[in-house]
Amino acid sequence: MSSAVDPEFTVEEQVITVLADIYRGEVIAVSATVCGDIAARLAKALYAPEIVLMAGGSMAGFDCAPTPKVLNDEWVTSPTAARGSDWTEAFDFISAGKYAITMGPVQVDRTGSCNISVLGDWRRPKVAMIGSRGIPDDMVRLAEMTFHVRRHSPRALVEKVDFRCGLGFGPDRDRLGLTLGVPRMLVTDLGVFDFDRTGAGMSVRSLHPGVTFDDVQQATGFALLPPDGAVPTTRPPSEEELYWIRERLDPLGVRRLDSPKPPPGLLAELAERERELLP
Amino acid sequence: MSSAVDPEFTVEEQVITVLADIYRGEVIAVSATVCGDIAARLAKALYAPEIVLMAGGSMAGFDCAPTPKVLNDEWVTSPTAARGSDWTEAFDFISAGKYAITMGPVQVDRTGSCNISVLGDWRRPKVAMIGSRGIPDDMVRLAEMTFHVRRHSPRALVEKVDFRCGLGFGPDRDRLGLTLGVPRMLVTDLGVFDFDRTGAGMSVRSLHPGVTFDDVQQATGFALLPPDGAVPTTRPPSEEELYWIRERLDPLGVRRLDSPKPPPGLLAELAERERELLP
Amino acid sequence: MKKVSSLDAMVAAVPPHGLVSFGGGGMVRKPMAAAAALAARETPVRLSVFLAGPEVDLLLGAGAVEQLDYAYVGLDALGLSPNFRHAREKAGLPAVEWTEAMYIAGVEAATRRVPFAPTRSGLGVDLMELPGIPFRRFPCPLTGEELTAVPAIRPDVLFLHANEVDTLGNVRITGDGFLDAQLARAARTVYVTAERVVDRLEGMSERETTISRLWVSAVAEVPGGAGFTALYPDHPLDYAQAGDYVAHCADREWVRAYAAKGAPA
Amino acid sequence: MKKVSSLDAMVAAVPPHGLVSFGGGGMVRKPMAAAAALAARETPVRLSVFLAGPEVDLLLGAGAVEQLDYAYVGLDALGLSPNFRHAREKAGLPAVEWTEAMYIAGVEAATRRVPFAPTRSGLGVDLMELPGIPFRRFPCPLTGEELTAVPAIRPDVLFLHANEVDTLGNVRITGDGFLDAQLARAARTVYVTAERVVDRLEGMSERETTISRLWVSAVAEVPGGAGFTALYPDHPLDYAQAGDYVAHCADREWVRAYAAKGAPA
Repeated sequence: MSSAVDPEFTVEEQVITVLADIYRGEVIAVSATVCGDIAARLAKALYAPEIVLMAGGSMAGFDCAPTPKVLNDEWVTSPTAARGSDWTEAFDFISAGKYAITMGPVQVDRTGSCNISVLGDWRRPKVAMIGSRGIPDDMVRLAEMTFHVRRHSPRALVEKVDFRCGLGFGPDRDRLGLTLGVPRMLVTDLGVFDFDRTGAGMSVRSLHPGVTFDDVQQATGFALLPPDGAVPTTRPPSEEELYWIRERLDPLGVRRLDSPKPPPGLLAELAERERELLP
Repeated sequence: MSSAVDPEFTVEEQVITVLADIYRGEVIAVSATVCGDIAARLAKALYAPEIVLMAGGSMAGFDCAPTPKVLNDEWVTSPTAARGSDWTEAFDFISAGKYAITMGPVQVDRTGSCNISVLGDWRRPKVAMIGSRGIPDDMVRLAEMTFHVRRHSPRALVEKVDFRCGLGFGPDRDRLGLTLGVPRMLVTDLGVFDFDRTGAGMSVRSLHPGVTFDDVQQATGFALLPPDGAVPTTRPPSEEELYWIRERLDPLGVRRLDSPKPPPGLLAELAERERELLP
Repeated sequence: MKKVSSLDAMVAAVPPHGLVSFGGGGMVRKPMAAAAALAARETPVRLSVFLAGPEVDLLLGAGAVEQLDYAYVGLDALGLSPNFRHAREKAGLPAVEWTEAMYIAGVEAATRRVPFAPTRSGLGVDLMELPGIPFRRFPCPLTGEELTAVPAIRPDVLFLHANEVDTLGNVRITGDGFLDAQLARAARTVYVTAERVVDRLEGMSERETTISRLWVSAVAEVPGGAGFTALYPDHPLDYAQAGDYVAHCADREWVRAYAAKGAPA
Repeated sequence: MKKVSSLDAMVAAVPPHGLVSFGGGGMVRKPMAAAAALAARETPVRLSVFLAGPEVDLLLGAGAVEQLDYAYVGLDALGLSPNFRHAREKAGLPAVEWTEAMYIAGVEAATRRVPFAPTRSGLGVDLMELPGIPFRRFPCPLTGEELTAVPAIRPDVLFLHANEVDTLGNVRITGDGFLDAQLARAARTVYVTAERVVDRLEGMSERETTISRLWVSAVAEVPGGAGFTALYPDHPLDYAQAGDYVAHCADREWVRAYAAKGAPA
């Protein structure tokens, strides 16, 4: 490891180290966000070598090495795969609780319900997004789900989601007797959050360096649960983590796509730069 | 082709040529009997190149060339396979009606019902055989089923099967509205037979050379439907067919296992002799 | 039995108002040439697509879709699907939102030729609360547990784009197979465009998907048939062309001209 | 996570009266060493086996089976299973006869973690008329069509024999995979004996089956672990040894001595 690692870090790097910490045991680590994807690679490299990575979500490239992140992961990562799999087996893995998933919801509410389907009324939405995808499936199958919201704002952290793709804590969950698919935690650009298991609300687990409770409350569309004493600061990335993120796992800086304000033209820049890495 | 083919033929060779005639179109040709297996190879070689063969039933060796028959087919045939498949896909093929199957029932009755499961009462059988296997599945999925009984006798051709693995024609079928899985024909060492579509009984389609109607009636455990005029003789194998069977598809004579009276020690002899053919 | 045909013949055989599906997923291995040819025909069809991407956006933009079932619609890193947004937000497109597991179960029900499949999905989420959905909660006939019944998904026509096919119709897909192999077993007619038509597929690895000729109706050599979407290992996603598509696809005249040209290789 | 263990440790961990299953089919790739070790333990278990062969005959012959579910029991070209015959004809072994498609559907229900699967099988045949069967006719909750519900098959322990495994538990089966890959997803515990334990599996072809380490509990190197059954391409069926087994297996003392020796390589 180089001793010249710059200890200053971006919020994406902070988020990656938080998310790298969640993996234990022989699970498939997947994420809907770039930071979550890099976090899984970091976990495999440093903390949880037993986890399974996929080549950018490709079921053909199943059980891969933690290679550098690019936009077209299959080209770089698939050659390290242990075997091929398919989408039928993917959902058998989910049914068996063998996934650990970091989602990137557009809305999360105070109970931990989440939404990636529509803004407004589903029947004539204000914004038709991508559909519920696998969240309802994950929700009744996996023990826990993790959320990563790139930009903490009152539009993302809402009193009540417009459409429930995943169900948080509260009377609805209790009535159904649903014990699986509970929100494990939420990571944003401001901090790390927990959901009360009765559905009473969201509390702050830690704040990223320089962020205050008031900052977060202002950026949240509902009242946060009052902190129980002083709110800790999120552990900053270690030098080793920063080295791995910057030099080994994301040398192109694909993680900047998850910046609260990505620089314009970044996707085109990354597509151009990664050509050197593709075979 | 050699011009020195001996035009004398065995009953197994007769049965093979009858069974080779049933394949049309892009179907998977499989058989529970050795003669049926060789017949599928003969059909692919001469009449129906579009059919799919498997390496002795191996789903890994799917869509093979018509290689010589041995006991351990995988060793000889698998290397010619176009791809691998599995047992889940096998039953999707069956569900889609893409198999043509020749069964080897222990009992067939006058309606075309068949049995490979038990003799006697299922709960405490006189003989526990192999179970119904896939016959009930084939019966509700495939258009037709073909039967090959190695030794025509009153114990094989019975008034009523002890246990219905497949359902023949008659009121039970009509009541269920079952239109699939009908008995296409029965081939035995004596002749080729049809089942009346109302369940009224079995008729003779043709008799193998030298066999009389009375011979067959004596060997059958129920009254045959009276013949409609003179009963034709089964078409004997052509020289080309005999050449292919003897020289190309079954040089070891594995077909003798389907003889009405197989020579003692044949299995051991074949196992010994095929060693030369295995890689 | 040789199955080599042409994309024109395939598209001409799609029944008006028929249920059409596409292989691939999101921005990966989408049969863009087939979708363009279908869009150029301007005869409306119904669509049922597992992970819909620009092929569905294109057909929506051409006004050729009268109903859409999906488990996802989007352009991955390039954002939401502009024509899906317009169709849902402004034009009242009839649509059914499936979960991924429910969609897979529906396809597998079709491959087994049973009318439905039981799943545990759907509990506690809003897509089960929408009017007119084809899903129903029911008690397990053996244990009494409440489950969700999803109907079989049996497309009239499925279009796939593959790396390689042989003249008999065997298909080789390198990289993620998505639901292509299962959809091929479920659909009534399967049309495959491919980069290459060869005499015999050779040397497949466990990380490739093959589809038996028994499931395939016809194949056509259409190099570049995945358009700007990624086709491993032939070409990565072309972000420049994809960005150009996104910038213009809200313009119906542009979409029609784009479809009429065929998918750019 | 290294998963290398021993056959002794595996067999010791099988719960008494637990539901045990075996991979392979008929006279092909049967985990004979595992079956012999389990038979030598003489603790009764329940069995559920897709295509049962000499491994089940051996356990029946040792008196170690208290219940048997099967879609087939037999020794293929070597005829009926002598100890299955005895158990069914003389000893009143509790048994359930499945069809092959119903058995596959039951295993797949378990892999999806749903309590049952719908099939079309069972219509008009006698195995649906037996007392105490776990199958039931029911109306499709969507269309009303009559279907057959089969229960999920979820073995406590599955034994497989494979050509090769790696130390992490990835499994490579060359030749017919039978239902092994599906059973591995359905079972609670999966034990794999293999000809070879290697550091890394390499260069698989489409005609091989691999099973992910995520489904595997432990692996053990047991060369010859398929006994006299066929293991492609390592060795064909040994007809001489198989014939010897058939000639003696009705003798319980002989069976016990045979099991105590372990499967002959």
